[in-house]
Amino acid sequence: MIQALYFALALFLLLNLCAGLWRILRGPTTADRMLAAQLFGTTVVAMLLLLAQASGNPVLRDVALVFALLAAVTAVAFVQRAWPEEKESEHDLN
Amino acid sequence: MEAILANADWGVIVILLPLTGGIVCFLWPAVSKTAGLITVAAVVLAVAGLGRQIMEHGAYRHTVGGWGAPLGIDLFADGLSLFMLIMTALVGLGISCYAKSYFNPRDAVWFWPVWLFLLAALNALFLAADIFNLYVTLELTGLAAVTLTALTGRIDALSSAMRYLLAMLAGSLAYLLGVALLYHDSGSVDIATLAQRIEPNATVWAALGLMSAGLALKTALFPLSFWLPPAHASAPAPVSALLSALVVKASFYILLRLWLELFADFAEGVSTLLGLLGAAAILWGSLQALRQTRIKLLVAYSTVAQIGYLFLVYPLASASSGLAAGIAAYLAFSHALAKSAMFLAAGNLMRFGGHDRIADLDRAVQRLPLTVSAFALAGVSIMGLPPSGGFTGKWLLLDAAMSQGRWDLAAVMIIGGLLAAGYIFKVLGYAFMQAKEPHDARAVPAGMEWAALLLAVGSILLGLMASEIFALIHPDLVANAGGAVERVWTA
Amino acid sequence: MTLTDYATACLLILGGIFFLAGTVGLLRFPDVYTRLHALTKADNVGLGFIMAGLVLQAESWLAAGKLLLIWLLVLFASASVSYLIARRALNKGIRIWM
Amino acid sequence: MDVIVVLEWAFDAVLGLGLLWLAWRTLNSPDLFKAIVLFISFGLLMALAWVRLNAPDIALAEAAIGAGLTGALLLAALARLRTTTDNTMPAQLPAGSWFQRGLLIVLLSGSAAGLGYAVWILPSHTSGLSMAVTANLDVSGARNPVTAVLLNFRGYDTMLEMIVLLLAVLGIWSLGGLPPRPERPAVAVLDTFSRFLIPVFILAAAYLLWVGADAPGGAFQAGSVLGAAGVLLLLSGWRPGVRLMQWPLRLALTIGAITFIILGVLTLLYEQQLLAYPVAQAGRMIILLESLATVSIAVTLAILFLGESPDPEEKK
Repeated sequence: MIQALYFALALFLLLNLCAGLWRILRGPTTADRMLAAQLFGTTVVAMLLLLAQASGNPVLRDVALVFALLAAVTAVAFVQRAWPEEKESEHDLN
Repeated sequence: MEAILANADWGVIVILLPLTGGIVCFLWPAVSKTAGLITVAAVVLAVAGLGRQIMEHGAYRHTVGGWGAPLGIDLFADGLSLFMLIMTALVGLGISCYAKSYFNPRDAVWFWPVWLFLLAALNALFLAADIFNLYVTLELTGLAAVTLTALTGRIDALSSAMRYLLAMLAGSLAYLLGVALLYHDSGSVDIATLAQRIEPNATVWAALGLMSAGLALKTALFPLSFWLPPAHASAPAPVSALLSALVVKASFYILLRLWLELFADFAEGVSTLLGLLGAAAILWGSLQALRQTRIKLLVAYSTVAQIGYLFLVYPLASASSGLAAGIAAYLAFSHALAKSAMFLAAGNLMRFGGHDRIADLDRAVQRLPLTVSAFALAGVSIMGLPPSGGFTGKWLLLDAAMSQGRWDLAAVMIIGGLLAAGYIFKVLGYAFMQAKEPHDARAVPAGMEWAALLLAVGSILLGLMASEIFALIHPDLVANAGGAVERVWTA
Repeated sequence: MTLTDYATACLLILGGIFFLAGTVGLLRFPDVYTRLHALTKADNVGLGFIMAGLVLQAESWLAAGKLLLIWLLVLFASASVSYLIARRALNKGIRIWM
Repeated sequence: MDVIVVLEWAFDAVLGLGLLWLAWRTLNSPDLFKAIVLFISFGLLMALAWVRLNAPDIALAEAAIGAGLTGALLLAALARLRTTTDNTMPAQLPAGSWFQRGLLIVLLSGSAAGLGYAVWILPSHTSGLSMAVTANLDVSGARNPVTAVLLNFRGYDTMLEMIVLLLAVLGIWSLGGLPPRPERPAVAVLDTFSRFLIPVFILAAAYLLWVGADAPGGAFQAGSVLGAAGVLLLLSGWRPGVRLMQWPLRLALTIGAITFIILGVLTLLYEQQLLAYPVAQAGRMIILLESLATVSIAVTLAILFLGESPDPEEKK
């Protein structure tokens, strides 16, 4: 029974993630899109931990660990490099 | 000493030597020119050693890691692979001698390591007997070629290198998908094992289509040749020569190999298609070449046309597949020599006048006689006039076409030859004329002129050694090809 | 199902609810700062509950420790990154919703 | 039990459709930043897909490279594009005539259908070479079949792949690189963040390398985690000294390939076979190769992120 719960929750999180995609498409600022990607990272970590438990494959926890580490690097790269210091164009400032 | 030389594992050495040389050039940029030249010369010797072994003991096989196919990777060389290795080593040596004087120190630092890695990749490719290993070498070849194209860092070079990169990646990925399908279908990536297990079904057909399309894209078969002219025209002259002479031949070799070993028996329709595209390439490429006003673009479009000739062997292969492969390899070699000589000569003309506009060649024949001779001699082979390698190869092809009643293909070949004569005489004509506005000229190092001339002379000499070469490509073929070659000379 | 299983189920469902809240917040809140707030709820609390639920089922101390480590890493990273994003957004003059 | 089957099926269906949709939107987005974020999300879902396909090794690699480092690399590339070009977004691709579009659609859907059919009729279970791999695992020196294939059975391919990585660096350097961007000063939080995280990254890389001998992990995954540590260092404002950028850097970039070549020559001399490890030494040789390859991969990835030629005078 608890197995079914793992899968159900993983599916629920996946649907959550798909709903969050709307924010990436919509924006409006670059930061909003990046935030959505951050949320996806955490969601996938949670899904991997659930699947690790459900399938009894502890290796997936390593995958989750790597995700947790590298999501942070991507976010820092965004803030330090890809987000221009100057003011963004008008539609970004709503 | 003699025993050591006879027993040395030359096939592995041919791969490891340029790899080591490339890393040395990368670690010590100061010595890269010397180390590069020495490495290329050593590769020529190693290929000679491998050639001697193959002539004495037959095909070469090395089981990497001692596992043996299909679990491990085998290296394999027969006459065909050896012939491609010889082509790469000799043309590579000529181009290296040219590159020694061509590059300024800043570019030379990058040219030598990348060129040596390219050489290693090509050698590894011709020695591969495993479709996944072929993918790895193909990827390495493509990446090195793209890097060399972008070497000057100019905007046009960068944008054509980008287009080239995307075409290369698309080609490799299509090929890789084919490899995956074949592996899943037959459970092996070793060509010999696959040849025993392969049976025509939808999966194999899909793999055949993907691999052929990917390799045709990489070989720049019309109409997938859109990437070639800008890339070859904007690269530095020695690089254009390498790309046109060797890199496109690598993917062509894989296609030929796959056809010989795996697909020939059941893919006759595809053979016809490849032949049709080849014929279209001859006509379209030649016409485009005729329209160009710049030498390098003209030579690049001529490459598109000459690649077409290589693909004509597929529809003619069904009757005598071994012989057709020999003709294709022979044509590839003569094209490699002639086309590298042409690109190098074009590089000399550019160095000399600072431009490559055909109309402003301005009596180049008086001022750069060696270079113009090189261009003319190479042109003889491209047009297919006797006694050049181009003549023998195209004659054999024509012979095969007529004996099979393929008059259409024969007509295309003859028209292609006439068009080639047109664009080559166009260049030569302007080389004799005086331009309206004379401009100052810069000196061209003698080494660069001689390198171009030697390669061009090689393309003529190849025609005189046809029988020996056919004996090398496939010992069994001598009986077949011998008669044809003799007919060439009595005709 | 044992008592531990019930506890796990409760914790997991709680975690799922927080993830849902985070997503809804990300979609519905009006500006970067408020969305940041929603995001960290999913990161910290949502993953925290799911992690807690799974720790109860872990087969060894080592596995439990690894789960805890992953959660702490995400917690630390999301706190720092949120701070960096909010600070940069302020510097850029992105207005705060009132 | 049935509930689980249905749930798994639903999960896979959502995952597959999500992947297709993301791929399409990524290709189709005129806004490059949006495309990058979509690509990162694609990498996340792709890793999940590998998990579902029971390929944790690839999931691990996808997590490290596909979703993690590639995102950072693309963001850095975008930032450079912005400094060198004006800020306008690239125009839409030329649409082409209706006839061209129609032809393209017919051609693509035709090939897609053919390919789909070819995959459909594939035998669902072929053992491929896995039997042979399992049979020889004991003498390969590694207990994880993937590691055994990568470093022993097909170590020659891996040797060539190390050269591919090196060529990527050569390609970027040969262009002279772009002038370094004015770096933003690192804030205190970022400083603390990297100070704390970099040791964790190094530990994680060491763990992945060590676990690679008998479970998914190994040089590529460890190298990319270590490379990510380098990227983090670069992002917090650290720059390697000029001396370090000369031959020590070049040696670090090539050490993996050099080790392969030296081992290749030695095995050729003593075993008459390229990269044929003596059974007793195989384990040690694999560890050696993996550790040094990790160094090369990590340095390569960090250098790709830095994106500058080592010699500032060489700029064109």
